[in-house]
Amino acid sequence: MNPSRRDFLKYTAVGGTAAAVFGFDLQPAYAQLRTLKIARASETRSTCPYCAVGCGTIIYTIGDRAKNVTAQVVHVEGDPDHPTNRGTLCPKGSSLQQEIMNDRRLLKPQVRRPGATDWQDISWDDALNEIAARVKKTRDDTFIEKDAAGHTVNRLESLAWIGGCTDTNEFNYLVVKAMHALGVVHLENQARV
Amino acid sequence: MTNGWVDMKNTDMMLIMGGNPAENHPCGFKWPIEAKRTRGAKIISVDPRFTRTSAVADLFCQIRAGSDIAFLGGVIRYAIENNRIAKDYLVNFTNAAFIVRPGFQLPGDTDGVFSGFDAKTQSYDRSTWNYAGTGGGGGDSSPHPPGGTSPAAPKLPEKVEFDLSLQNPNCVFQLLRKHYSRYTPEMVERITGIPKEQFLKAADLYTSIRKDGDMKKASTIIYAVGWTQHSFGTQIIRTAAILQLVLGNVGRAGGGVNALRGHSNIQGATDMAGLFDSLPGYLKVPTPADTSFDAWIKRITPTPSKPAPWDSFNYSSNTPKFAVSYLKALYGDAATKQNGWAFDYLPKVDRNYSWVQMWDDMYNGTVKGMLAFGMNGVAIGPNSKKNIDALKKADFLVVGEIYPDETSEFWKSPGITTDEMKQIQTTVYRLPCAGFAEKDGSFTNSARWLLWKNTALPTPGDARLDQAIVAQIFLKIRELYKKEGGKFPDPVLNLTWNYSNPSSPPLAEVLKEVNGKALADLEDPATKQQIKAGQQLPGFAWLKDDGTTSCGNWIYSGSFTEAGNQTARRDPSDPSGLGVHPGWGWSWPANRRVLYNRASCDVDGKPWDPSRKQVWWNEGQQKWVGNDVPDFKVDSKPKDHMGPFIMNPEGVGRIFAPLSAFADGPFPEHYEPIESPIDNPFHPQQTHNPVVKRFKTPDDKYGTPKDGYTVVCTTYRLTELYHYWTKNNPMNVQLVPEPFVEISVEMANEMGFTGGEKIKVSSIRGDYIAKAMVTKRIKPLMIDGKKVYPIGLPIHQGYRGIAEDEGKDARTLANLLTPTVVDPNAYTPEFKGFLVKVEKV
Amino acid sequence: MTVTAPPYREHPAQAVPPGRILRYSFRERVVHWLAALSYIYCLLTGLAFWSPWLFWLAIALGGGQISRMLHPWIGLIFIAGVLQMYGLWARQMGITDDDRAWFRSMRYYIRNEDDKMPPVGRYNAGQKLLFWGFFVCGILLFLSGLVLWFPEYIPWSLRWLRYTAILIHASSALLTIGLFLIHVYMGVFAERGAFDSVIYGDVTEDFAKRFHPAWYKELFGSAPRRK
Amino acid sequence: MSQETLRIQKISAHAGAVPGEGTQREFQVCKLIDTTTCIGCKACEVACMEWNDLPFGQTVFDNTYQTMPDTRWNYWNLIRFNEHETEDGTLMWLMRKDQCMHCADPGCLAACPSDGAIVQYTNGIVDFQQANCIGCGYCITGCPFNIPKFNSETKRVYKCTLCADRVSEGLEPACIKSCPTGCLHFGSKDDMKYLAETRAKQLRDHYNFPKAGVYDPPGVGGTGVIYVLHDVTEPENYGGLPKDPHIPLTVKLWKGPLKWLGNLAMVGGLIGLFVHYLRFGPKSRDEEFETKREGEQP
Repeated sequence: MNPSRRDFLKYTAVGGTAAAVFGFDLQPAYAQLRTLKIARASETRSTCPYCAVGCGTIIYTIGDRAKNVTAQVVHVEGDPDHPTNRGTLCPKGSSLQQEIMNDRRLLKPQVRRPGATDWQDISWDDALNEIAARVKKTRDDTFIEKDAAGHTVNRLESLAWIGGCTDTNEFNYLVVKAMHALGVVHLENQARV
Repeated sequence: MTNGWVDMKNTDMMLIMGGNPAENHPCGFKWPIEAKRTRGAKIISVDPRFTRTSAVADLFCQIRAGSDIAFLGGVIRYAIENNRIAKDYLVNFTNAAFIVRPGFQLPGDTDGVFSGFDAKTQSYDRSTWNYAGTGGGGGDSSPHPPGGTSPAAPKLPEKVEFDLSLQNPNCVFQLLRKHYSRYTPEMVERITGIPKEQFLKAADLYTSIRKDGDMKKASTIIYAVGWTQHSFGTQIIRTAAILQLVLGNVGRAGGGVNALRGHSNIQGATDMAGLFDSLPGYLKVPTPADTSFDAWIKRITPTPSKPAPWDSFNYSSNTPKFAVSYLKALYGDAATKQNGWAFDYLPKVDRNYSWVQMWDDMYNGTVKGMLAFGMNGVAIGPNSKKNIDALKKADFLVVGEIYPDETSEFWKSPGITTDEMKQIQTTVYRLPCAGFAEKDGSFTNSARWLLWKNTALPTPGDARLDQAIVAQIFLKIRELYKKEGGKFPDPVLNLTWNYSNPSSPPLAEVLKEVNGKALADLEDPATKQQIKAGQQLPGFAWLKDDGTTSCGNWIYSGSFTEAGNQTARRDPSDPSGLGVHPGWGWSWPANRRVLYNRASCDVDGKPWDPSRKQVWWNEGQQKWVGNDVPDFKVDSKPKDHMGPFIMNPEGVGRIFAPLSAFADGPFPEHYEPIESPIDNPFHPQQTHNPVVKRFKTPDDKYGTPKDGYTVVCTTYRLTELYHYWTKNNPMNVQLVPEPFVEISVEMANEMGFTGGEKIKVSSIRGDYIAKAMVTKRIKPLMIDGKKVYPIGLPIHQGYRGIAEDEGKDARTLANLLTPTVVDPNAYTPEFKGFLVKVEKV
Repeated sequence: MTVTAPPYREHPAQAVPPGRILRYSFRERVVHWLAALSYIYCLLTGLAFWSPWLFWLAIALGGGQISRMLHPWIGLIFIAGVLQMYGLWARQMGITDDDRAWFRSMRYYIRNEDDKMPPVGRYNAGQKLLFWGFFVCGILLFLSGLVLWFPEYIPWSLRWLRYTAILIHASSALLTIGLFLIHVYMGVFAERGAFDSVIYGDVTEDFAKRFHPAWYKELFGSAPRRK
Repeated sequence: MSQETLRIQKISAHAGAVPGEGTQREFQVCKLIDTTTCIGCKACEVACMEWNDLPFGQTVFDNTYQTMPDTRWNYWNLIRFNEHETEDGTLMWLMRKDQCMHCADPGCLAACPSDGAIVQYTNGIVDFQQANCIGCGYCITGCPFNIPKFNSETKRVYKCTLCADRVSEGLEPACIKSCPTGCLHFGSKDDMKYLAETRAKQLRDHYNFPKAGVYDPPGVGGTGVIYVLHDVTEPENYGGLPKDPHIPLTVKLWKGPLKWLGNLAMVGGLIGLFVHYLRFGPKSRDEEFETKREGEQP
């Protein structure tokens, strides 16, 4: 078929109309489309683990705490009721979600054996048994009952505990309790430095 | 902090020095800003560089790191010379009127040391550092006994001589004036590098709140580790305390001396005695010379020492109750009156086991094993190389962490070859722990508020709760001792561990134990209130020294009562409007929010400023009442003249710190940092703190200007990053992608480099490579006639982190540079103000 | 009417039906339609971006995003066409004295009184104006279009480039629209045979004689006889 | 018609009336940024990234505390740091939170050719609706503050939404909530203006900043983000805050006179040609010039 001028114009017009009628929505949405991502998340009140202002935080996690949900954090925000921070957070506190949900987190016990050039995995039981045995051996080998002057000292100088900045009061108490029972005197904490 | 975060909104004037709260405590810094906005308060920022705090300050002085005592001493001098002192406060609430023994000498009178110095042992015989007076009971006022103070050490007199006119040349006030009369503006300029006019502006502005002695206004001093991390750090804080006592600011809303602690719970760790030199609640550790429980108690329980007509509460006289209750909490039925409450179970301490010493002991082979939980000892330093070398010599290291860190990977730190790695015989266990959101428990913030947090989600992967790991290790050890026996198993076997889930103790149960409970039925004879055996105690007033109470930490008694967990309270109301918030969490001691608040009133018990009423004497009720819990004996009539500083045997604030309170002097004196560009202008023959000792391993080196180390370097944090932790957080790494060194434009021009170029900063101990940030915010200083370049570097990078693992970082630790030298009182390392040189890479 | 096919000089390879003259070679026609179709696409999408009242055009042509994505690419095709045309025709598009005379007597052309017009070669002055108009506007559209294509790469300090580009792009497009309308009107409606010539390539001898007498003379060596 | 539709008072490239215009009583919301109490802590930057779940990007140390030179499509909120020395040699470290200003008369919206891609809610928030965005980048040209940023993967433009999702639910924007010092404040435009003027007066009277003032540029009809500056006469010192921002003149010409002239010319041209055809007709009415092919009927 040889198209004539009229045909040419006809086809063009029909094609355009067809495109407009079929397959394309002519009407864009005019509405506020953004929705509140924490609208139904669970809220947990917590305290920021960084500096000693002790800002109150709200940790928003997915799910409504139903049994079949593994909570994961979707957002962290300041607690507006907290008298010190009144909802504010600093750039570290504001990024706490990344601290909680971080692909660099350690997920399994590891051990580096003497002379090894890399980590190897170890079960919790083995790790804890080995550590307990080492602590006991060290204590039995080096415990000092009396000093040169004959005074009772009952101390263990060969084991050190260094505690972190984010240890809770209760954890610190447990540690001090257990370490004092072992006689540990090299007992230090981030608080010193 | 004597006061609190919110309380800062009540201030009229702030001296922010040795701290950079805008950078490091932004959310607490809202309250200084609030004071500016609502009260027209002013901020004076004194810092080695123009910081984020300086950016909103009304006056900035660039000081040389480590010259803070000279500055503050100069301000004390200015206040005294210009009659900007709180005369009534000084006479009645401090020991200004106390007379000091005639044998006492100031460093100005000698060759730069106080009387009693023994150059051979580098220590003081502190017997002349005492009040004149008569009598003298037991009790040592020292907070830190590891010097091994013997029971025969000198005591404070029971009746102290005094002169309320403050004219006696040997009274504390006159000694203070004499001591600081040497701290002239010219001297301040020579030492600090702050031009005289600028210093006078600052001194005038700060003391302007006490113009002509008017007591209405209050000013606060805000500091952080910029003061503590010096070989004379405690004395800097002492100088600040003296200044605040002279100005009558302590105990008042908007006043005080406010330490901003840098971590979420190092206040709690200190309260809980996570440090070798105390027991929970700041009970003093027993020494070998304390041969029995009674001997220990006699030594650590002070008796009053005061002018005869005055009264002193001497609250520390209750020490026996706290000590017995603590031992009952630890050992339960195994602690009996007969065995001195199991006193033998406590390790006895007569030397320094503190942080830097510990690494030295490991380096020298004493320490064989280390448990590090959430503590990155290699990165934290000082002198990271020494810590790495020490770990190479250890038998084992157990690291509990949530991220791979420098300490657990010390054996593959940069510079160690595979062959060398194979030589390292240390076994390292790395245990995955829980993040903050996965644990409950309480933190104690810098304002002494205990705040409970809740568990939001489970631990990821195989990670376990920290308390479960420690409990499981301890129970396994106990099991081994039960089975096999061993050295002195008694404390291990008898330690109380009565938790509903022993292998993962619920932290609420632990807090209950810390709070304390009645072991027998108790009755208060005055009020007839009864507490049944097994019930939680309402507070430390109920503690007994007869074994009928147990309490894990007396200052936390009241935190978990029969009414429930007080640290979880969430009543945000603040009826007084002073930012007290008595119903939010719980504050030690006894839910008091401002310490020494009795000093907010004059001698008659009327508030200095009626618009900021904290506590006051209610004549009708015949007791102290107020918006805060009175930090005082509530029924002590003003006319009895009981001192407001109830924890001191004197009852008053110590301008002069007698006897063994401090190792290095009863008044603060300016000494140079251990690495200093100049000799001490006051006494060139005694440049450094005389009692500071150096370590002696091959890794312990100290640089001098003669060796080419002439640049004064200081380390600090950035607000974008948190210590060695957020380098694992992609958000924060985006904010500060690379390490940098802040350098003045003048220095960069002289050395010929521009911003963004890589440079090498070297101390005698190691090198640090980072990019230069050339800035106008640091300027060269004229120190004692010499041009000195200060530089500063943030500490946050290491060799494990997002940027580090991507190879975007030179992978050097800032603490490779820092020296192993500590403050002789608090044993805090001197991270600030050491010497380096700077080169192009 | 039958005309013997004259000797065909320029394009001996192309067969032309008897009585007809080859006006546009295959290459010329391809280039013309390349430019024309791409121009029409750009015109339609451009009009869509020009006025909210015509934004439906973009939607009809596959949506705003597609239109925005293709507009510059198709624009490149258009520009390629324009450059090709330049190569093909620029030498023939020189403005001569005849052209200037043509412009002066354009009113006769508008009134269809073509016999009062000066002799016209292969292209009349109007067509030359069209050519040069499209060429110049095409270059302007291309340059300003580049800026508009990647506004995110223009640094803030060179933002005047963006400010200028939007004005230039729109103005030159408007000019081409004027030219385009006249061209289409002339080619499709006013000058019967012209549209076919750019499809099939050939015109009748009469067409050549009537509208492009000088061209006819050039081809056949003598001026066409007036009818 | 949903309430959300009614909450829109301006729509980009929209033919005809806007359904929400003048139909709601909502007050205009406003951010107040007091640069004199900003410590440049970047909490707002992080809060923005976290709330909006924006992906992290690469940055490079550039001799400044400033996170990056400019905002990005995935970084809507940037503190600009400037070390500024006053005439008397006093060093000031100026920090300014830079983000969308939510102009009352938004240049981006004026320039946008895509129906519904940029809208202004009745509370004054200017929001990009990426579903309708065609990626032409005209908004980049229209904005006098250099705010909209193009994502070359998605071919869409992004910027601060003033947390429209939060604000529409009655919450404050994420950056406002996070700000530790309270240098950021949020409320009605009237209240924020009052607060800002009060603070500026305090700065002038009590803190020795005689030129302190409020930045609410009239050239763009006022903004939904206003600043308190130490020296309102020199906003350029705060990382290039324009002194008197306007929608670019050429954008105005293009969207104004040129549009009407062009439309007139096009419609006029069409009519003119049609009339010409009616009046004069084709140059030749017979079919002689038209091609007749074999098989076709003449």
